[in-house]
Amino acid sequence: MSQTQTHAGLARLQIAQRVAQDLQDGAVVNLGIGMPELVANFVPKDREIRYHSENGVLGFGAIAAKGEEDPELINAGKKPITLLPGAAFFHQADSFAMIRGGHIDVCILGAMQVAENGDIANWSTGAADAIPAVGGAMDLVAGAREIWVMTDHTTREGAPKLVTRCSYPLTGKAVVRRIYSNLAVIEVGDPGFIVKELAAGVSLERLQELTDAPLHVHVSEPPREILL
Amino acid sequence: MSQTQTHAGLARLQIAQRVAQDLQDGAVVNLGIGMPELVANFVPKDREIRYHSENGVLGFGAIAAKGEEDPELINAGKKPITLLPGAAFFHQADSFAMIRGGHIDVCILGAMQVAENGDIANWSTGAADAIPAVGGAMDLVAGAREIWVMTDHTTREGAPKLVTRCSYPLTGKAVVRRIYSNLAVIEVGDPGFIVKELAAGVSLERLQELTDAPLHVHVSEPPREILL
Amino acid sequence: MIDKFYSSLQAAVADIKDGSSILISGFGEAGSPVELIHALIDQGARDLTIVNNNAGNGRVGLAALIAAGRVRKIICSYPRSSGSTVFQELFRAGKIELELVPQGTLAERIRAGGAGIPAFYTPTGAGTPLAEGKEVRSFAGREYLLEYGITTDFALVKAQKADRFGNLTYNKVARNFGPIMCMAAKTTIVQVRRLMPAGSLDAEAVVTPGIFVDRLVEIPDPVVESALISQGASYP
Amino acid sequence: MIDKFYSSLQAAVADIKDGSSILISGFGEAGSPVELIHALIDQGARDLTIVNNNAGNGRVGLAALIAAGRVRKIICSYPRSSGSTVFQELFRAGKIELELVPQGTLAERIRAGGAGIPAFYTPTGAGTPLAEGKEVRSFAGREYLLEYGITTDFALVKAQKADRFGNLTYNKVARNFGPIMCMAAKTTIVQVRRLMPAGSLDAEAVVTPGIFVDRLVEIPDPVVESALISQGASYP
Repeated sequence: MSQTQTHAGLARLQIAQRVAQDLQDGAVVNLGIGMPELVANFVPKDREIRYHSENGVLGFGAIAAKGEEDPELINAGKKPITLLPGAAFFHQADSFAMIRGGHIDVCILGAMQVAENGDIANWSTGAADAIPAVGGAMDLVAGAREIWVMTDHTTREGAPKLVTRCSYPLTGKAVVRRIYSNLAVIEVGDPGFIVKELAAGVSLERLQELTDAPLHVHVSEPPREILL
Repeated sequence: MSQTQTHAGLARLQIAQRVAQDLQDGAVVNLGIGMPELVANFVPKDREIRYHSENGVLGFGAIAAKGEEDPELINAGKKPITLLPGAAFFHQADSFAMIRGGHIDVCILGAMQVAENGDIANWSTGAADAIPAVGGAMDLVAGAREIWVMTDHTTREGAPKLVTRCSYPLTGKAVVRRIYSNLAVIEVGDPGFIVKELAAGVSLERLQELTDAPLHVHVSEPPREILL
Repeated sequence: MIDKFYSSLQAAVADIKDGSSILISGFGEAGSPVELIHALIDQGARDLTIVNNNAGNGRVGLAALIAAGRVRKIICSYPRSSGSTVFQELFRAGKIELELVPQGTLAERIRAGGAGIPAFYTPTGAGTPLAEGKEVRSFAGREYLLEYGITTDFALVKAQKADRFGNLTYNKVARNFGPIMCMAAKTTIVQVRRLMPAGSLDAEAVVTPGIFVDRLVEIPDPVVESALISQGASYP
Repeated sequence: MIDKFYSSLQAAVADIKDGSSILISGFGEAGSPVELIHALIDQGARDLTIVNNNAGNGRVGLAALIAAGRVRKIICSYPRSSGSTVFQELFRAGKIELELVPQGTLAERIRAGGAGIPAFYTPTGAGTPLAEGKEVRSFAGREYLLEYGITTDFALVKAQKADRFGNLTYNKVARNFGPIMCMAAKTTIVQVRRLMPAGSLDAEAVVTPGIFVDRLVEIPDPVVESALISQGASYP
């Protein structure tokens, strides 16, 4: 746990809940490996979200309860899930036809780094002895209509993940539209990182200290506080 | 009906029966539009043949009886068919994946012309006012492991269909391995048309008169007579 | 709540504009969405580019759309039909454009379009007149043609059962182009025989997942095109 | 009579030679044909090229095959696993070759191989380090990479039900790479939970038609890989 998380900011489940609040009724949403998997636990009232997992299922629900796990019903992060009415299974070529063909409304990915121009790096540190592992991330950034990133604002060591320019090998160029971190909701656009919301107890100054690129605020629209 | 058919040679159903005799147990066989459709009515004793139709079915049986027709269960020639146990339906891209991907053992096609080098023309006369219609023929000649042609030996007007060189636009180059006509069974190889069998009452001389390319016979293996 | 069902054919096709490109399912009459096509005739859009395996039968369905002069161009594999001269007459009169595509190439181009693949290589047609003007490339000593993915503004498809999410099953060989056409259009409109309650379709047996479907209309007892034709029917 | 069932795992994998290329189904443990892989370990073939989404878990199944030193090269999208260091150690020691392929490109390359498509263009990976050495081409102003179809000598696949013709259904997301891998191998070997009488599988719900399947073995109660791993099991 990082220092920032223990002092202020959202827990992982709270970030997931906050992301889900922005999903529109009827949206088809792919959930990436890691923290994004938690989003499936939160569907806002009066809305239906169709969650897609690239390993071959559309229409799944929350993570399976203890004792209800089925090793042949898992998400992209290999966690056991549950099904909702109207679910469908399909093979990998069909699943990635959905992704590459532009049929996914929103994809929520974890990230190692996001740059202010929307570049994302989430598959390899590029270190000489790193085991690179890309999975479906490059297909998702190439094909989904919108890419949102869900991440801790900094690494476990406290280094910024939101940067001027990614130092790790890229997954995709200029693709990220929004970032949901434990500290803020940030839009990625012109001129870069635009702060929309701040978690309770987090100041803009503190956020800037933990971000390796200039933060912007529309004067007419100061950041709101995240209320869950 | 041509002169040759009324005098000697096989009727359409007899050609179909003769073709079926050469299909091996377990073979996957695509049946082209027209005369080849009839082959599905004949499965040799003690053998199972898996008939494939490119419009999306594997494992069909004979043409449907009068009164049993289903307009949503038809073959490539749009004739109503029946199903055998173990049949499966699939969409057009999967059906042609079977064809193009080399999964069909034998494809039996009709032809307008077949040349002694195995070229086949069966989709257009190339005439200025012709309505060209290719269907799946070019995919089949490109993808099936073996192409057999089933045809009347001559056109309705009595012109040869087995020729030195096709004058009509080609469907495929050097692809035909065997020809089953109303008059003979002919292998296409080196050095061209090799007569294997003659229909009862048809002489080699008469067959040569009706063929626009030299016929060959292996001296050690004179043509047999077709017995059904 | 997600509910892709429309109460009328008219509403489902209302926004098809002049000049639209439209995928229409069916192999001959099997899988042809005749009611949707007739609604399109009533709706009036012109100058259409149609992708179908064939070019219509008799004077109903697709043949009626062509006969009404609404189709500028047709992309198909087999425009001959024993029962129809509608396409032939317009084609010979130079009033309709034809792009003839081998059936497997047509299917693969539609799937590619739906799958985000802009182009692929195929052996089909190499060395034939249909290779004219196409890029040729050798792989492992064999010639292949470069073919492009097809995407369109709309798809009109016939299916068997659907739930409100747009999950579909088909009936026998009426499946043919339906699943891949659903993938390749900006807006996919499907007529189905039966609206099923959510959760009643087996997740293992759904053929087209709802992600590929935008609008549904229930037509419990669709016309049989061949029966109409043998009665000498024409539309409208 | 057609009957693709083999009486033993041993007989089904007997002719896999040293140097063979093998597609192995599964996404993690879901869909992994562990019994077939263990039979392959017993059989002894070496110098294999394996295509799988991952690189094995624990010290059973694919990880055990790798640990046994039988795999020269692996083509996969995600060789990291929380529970296994087998691949990592051999990779860092330079004893196994890795071709890292984005998951959707991997799936499409396998499907293309099975469908007779030698190569296609995809946007995935363009502008990234995984584009290195690949042909780049623009369509409508966007960059795409040329990717090649994959075909192999064998496929080892896990499915749910089969009839003697080789028609298959799958179980939930264990379907994953199974259907496309069945298409892309010269010889496809499938372990299934249940042998069904001919005619008992619904023709509308068959996922893999028998044309793509060569050999079947019935394994009514396959091991659960994650359970084996949590027991600390290794193979052999």
